[in-house]
Amino acid sequence: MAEQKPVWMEMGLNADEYKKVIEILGRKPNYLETALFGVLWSEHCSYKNSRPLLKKFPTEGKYVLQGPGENAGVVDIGDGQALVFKVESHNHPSAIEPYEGAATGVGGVARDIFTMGARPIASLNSLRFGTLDDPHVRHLLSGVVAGIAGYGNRLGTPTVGGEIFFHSSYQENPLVNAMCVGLVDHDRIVRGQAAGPGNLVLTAGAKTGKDGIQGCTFASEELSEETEAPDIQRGDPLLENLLIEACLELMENGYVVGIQDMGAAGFTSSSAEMAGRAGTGMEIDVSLVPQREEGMTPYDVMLSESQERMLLVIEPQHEKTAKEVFDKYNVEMAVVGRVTADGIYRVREGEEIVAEIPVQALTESPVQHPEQREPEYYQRLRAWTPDELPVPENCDDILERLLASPNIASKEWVYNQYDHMAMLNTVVSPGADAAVLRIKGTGKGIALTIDGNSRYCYLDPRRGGAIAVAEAARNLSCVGAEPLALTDGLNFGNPEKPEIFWQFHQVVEGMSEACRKMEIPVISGNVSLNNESKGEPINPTPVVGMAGILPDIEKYITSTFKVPGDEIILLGKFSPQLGASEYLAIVHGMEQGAVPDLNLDDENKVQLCCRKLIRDGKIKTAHDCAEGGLAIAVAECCISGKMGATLQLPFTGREDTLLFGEVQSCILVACAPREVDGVLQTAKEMGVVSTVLGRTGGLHILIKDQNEGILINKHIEEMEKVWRGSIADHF
Amino acid sequence: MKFGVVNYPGSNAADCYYIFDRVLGHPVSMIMSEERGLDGLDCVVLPGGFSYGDYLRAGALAGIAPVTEQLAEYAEQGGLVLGIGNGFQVLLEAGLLPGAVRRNKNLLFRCHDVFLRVDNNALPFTGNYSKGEIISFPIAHGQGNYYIDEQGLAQLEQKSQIVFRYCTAEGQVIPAANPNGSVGNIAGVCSEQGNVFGLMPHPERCTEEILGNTAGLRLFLSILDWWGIRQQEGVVAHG
Amino acid sequence: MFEASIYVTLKKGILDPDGKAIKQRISSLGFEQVKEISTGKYFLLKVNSQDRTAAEQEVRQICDKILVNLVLEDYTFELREVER
Amino acid sequence: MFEASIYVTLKKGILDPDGKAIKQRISSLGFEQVKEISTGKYFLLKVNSQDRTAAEQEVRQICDKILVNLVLEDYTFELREVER
Ligand SMILES: Nc1ncnc2c1ncn2[C@@H]1O[C@H](COP(=O)(O)OP(=O)(O)O)[C@@H](O)[C@H]1O
Ligand SMILES: [Mg+2]
Repeated sequence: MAEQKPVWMEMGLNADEYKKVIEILGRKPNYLETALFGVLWSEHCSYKNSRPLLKKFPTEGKYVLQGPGENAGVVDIGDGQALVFKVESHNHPSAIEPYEGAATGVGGVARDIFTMGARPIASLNSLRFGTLDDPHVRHLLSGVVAGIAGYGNRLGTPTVGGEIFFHSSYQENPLVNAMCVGLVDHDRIVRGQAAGPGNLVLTAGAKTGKDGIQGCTFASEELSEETEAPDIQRGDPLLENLLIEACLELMENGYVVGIQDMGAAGFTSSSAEMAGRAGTGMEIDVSLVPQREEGMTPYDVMLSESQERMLLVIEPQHEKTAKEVFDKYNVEMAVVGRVTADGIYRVREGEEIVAEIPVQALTESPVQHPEQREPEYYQRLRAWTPDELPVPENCDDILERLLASPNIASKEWVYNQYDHMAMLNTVVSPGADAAVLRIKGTGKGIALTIDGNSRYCYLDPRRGGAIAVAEAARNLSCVGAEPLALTDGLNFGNPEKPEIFWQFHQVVEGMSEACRKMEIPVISGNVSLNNESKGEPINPTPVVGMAGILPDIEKYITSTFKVPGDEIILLGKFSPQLGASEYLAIVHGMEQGAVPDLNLDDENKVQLCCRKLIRDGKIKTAHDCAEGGLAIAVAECCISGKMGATLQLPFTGREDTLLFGEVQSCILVACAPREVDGVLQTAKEMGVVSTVLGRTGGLHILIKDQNEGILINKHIEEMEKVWRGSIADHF
Repeated sequence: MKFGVVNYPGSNAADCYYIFDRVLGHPVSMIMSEERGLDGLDCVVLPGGFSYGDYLRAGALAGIAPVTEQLAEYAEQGGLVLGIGNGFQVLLEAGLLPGAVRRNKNLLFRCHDVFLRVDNNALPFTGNYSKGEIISFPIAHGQGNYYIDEQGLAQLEQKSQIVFRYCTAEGQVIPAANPNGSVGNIAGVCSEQGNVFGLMPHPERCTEEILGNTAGLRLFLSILDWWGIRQQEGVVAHG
Repeated sequence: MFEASIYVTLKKGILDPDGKAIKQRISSLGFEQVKEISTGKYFLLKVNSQDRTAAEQEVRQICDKILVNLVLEDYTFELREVER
Repeated sequence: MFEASIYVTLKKGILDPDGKAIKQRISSLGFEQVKEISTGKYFLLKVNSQDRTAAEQEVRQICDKILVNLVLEDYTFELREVER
């Protein structure tokens, strides 16, 4: 029989940490205190492994009103308005119960937004699954999508964008990263601070149940056969709706000193973090907390992760008003404690003190510096060259196979389940490079996207991380928006493995470099580690959620070809390569080679140029070249516009490389013939290489090489059929 | 003309409110579901969304809210009632319109544009469309699969209570154009008197150029035009 | 105190999209012996009443008014006396 | 032929938002006597089998694999022999 583990180990502390706890307290912690340290010092709550890395991100900039450290970041969009946004992962819960796991992820990140005083106006999500031939993966996908829809649609917030990528490394470990964006006036921003000793601490929303106890310690552990499923939490979107209205009403009227949702580690983390930020102490009486079940211990109450609960700090004279507002929305509220001046986190059960710890000790966990090592595969895989690779006979077939790859195929089976129109702001719906929303009552708009290529990040984490930032920004530029700031979701395997921590470190370095060069600060984010099953890690998966501004909402464009006879021009230096491409993976079953080069100066220039052309009204279509290369980019413009195109590629090289090789910093645009000279001139002035490729028109996509040899000749309806059906046909 | 938009918990009432207030620039008030606040209104709109989370069944819990009980009297006296999406479901649950909805045939929530054929343009809500005209509105629902028994269907047809049907871009009413499995491709029905109208598609989501479609604006303009004509003719308003 | 178990089923002849999907899954997983499946709802309700007739009436009202959509659904229920 | 009545309920401690919302509305309608309400699912299944044990096993498998989400739900069932 296995030996009984000591309590502190059960609670996720290591021996050093436990020693530190005893040192801090000057005595041994009791059971509850051990648990509080355990959850707050878990990676999930404390970022003990990732904090030193996250410090590398640039977090300041001319638009930033609030960087990382609060419930969500805030960025200025002019007119005294600001956007609030953040990404949150719900990977582990979604692996166990896809519907509720994803649903509560959507609900959780929405709470992070409205706690800042902002009304949520858009949701996005980034999903990773294994391959669709596996029935379990299909079960996960349909459950996750239904959960996002089930909760998000009920919130009345449109889900306007997202991304999905399928890869075997996610077979048992899907990733569900949810992003929420809110709108707030500058003078209405509220923070998660328990300021003002003597102020009241209150809870509002759902009763506290026994669900999800210790979910965050769990989230910081690997999924293994033995992992015992914790009680999964269910969401109540109706209650969340009412909470949003009630809390916003209180905040708009200035009654809230500080507020935070009870996410991971519930009561414990929200209360300790709020006191930590304000430098105060806090006293809580668990017997005052409304409970869903009988016989709950202080431990249960403090660690429960029941959904739809908020912690608020208000001045004592506003208690009655708060009660009235919550009553009006039929939301339960209770005063459970007060802010103190002594810097102590004190938990009572009635008269009895059940835990007493200095706040700072709880919120400032010891940092860890895990070992890192370049993995063996890294040099080997990137040394690959396509010399031995046979050049394909029939590129039409390959185009079709790529269009049918779930990574490239239409995702409408997914996003048609999301209400993407609620609130009447959605100008560009899902399916485009970026979503565009108008801001009512102003002439401006915003663009939103979420992106990340984990194959690139596996093969070259540093460049992959930089590309994630560059691509997200490029997507915004393609609709005409200037990038403002980003939120990141960093998903990796077990950081105690030196190779994993190396990946993590490299990704952060790459992202940071791109952020600096592109002047796009990080204002919030989330880290999800230990995404492994049976010891196999996921591919390193940073995702970047980014918001941009369109000063004039009328001046947006999309990636569809609009009318026959438009000229098609490529902006950017065209140097495609087969390494790390979707083509190599799908057609040749190989994932290797060098990741496409990224020159951030060129990237900046191309994006600036594209935005200028859009602003000046010179181009009607813009689409970036991404997975699947130039041929897929053209095909996508054709299919979505139900319009053919004829192109001649004035380049030399292998046919498959020209058509399907992948490249950074290239944007395909289309304009009226009379604008061509102007477009080329502008590009030249801005230091951007540009190449005229052909014209829109007809019902075929026809691509020729420079000697008039036909590389691709395919009817757009045929392409549309495979492209639209690929994912839907699995269900 | 005074409009009221009913705000059940979980409804997207702000969207309909915005149409009257900002797009049409017309007086409108927000009516809370726990009150009986319909007095003095000329047209009541039940908006889309998820009233009471659509728990139990879509529209079921809203169907027994105090304001909905008053709505029955209001409709009885000839007041205009428009139910959009979830609002339609509420009208069905409250028995103000015949039939019921089930989950969509493919069990999925669906949000996209559809084509509709206007079968009845003689209502206060549809006067600006022509009969047989094909228009496009978006849908966004998981339970829009309209059901009515054969006898009920015959009666709907006979009394011209079917207002919109799902169709192809060319106007064919065929199963392929049916997004949810509704009997007879029915997208919207009205009461025998024609003063209560409910539909699954969302006219309020297509009233502005910037959002790409203005087909829905004409539905709201129809109501205003109908009212204007009635005023000219000196018909006494309800209330 | 009485406890009511309420069973709600679709009326005969009304297409049941959930049931159909479940039947398909059952067949595709090889359970050939399953001939029919219908889906419904199940509610458990506690009614504070001394008197069976009153409790029964209350349950029936609640079903008619809210729990059941009589256009689509039928219901039956059982009532048991229970300790609170 | 056997007929199974299957009752699926939420596990203890799992939130039942539907039950909660129904309860609130029922109370506000004046059904003060209703003290608790929980929601579940109900399935009727016909299994073509001569033998009760085999039928029982089949039903249990179908519940575990398809009808019931064992993370959130519990179930019980009753089996009756019926004419086809
Ligand atoms: N990868 C990251 N990049 C930037 N900021 C981050 C990152 N991960 C977390 N943060 C910031 O750290 C704070 C705590 O985040 P988190 O623990 O995810 O909040 P929650 O308690 O809502 O789960 C937030 O301000 C968040 O924006
Ligand atoms: Mg938070």
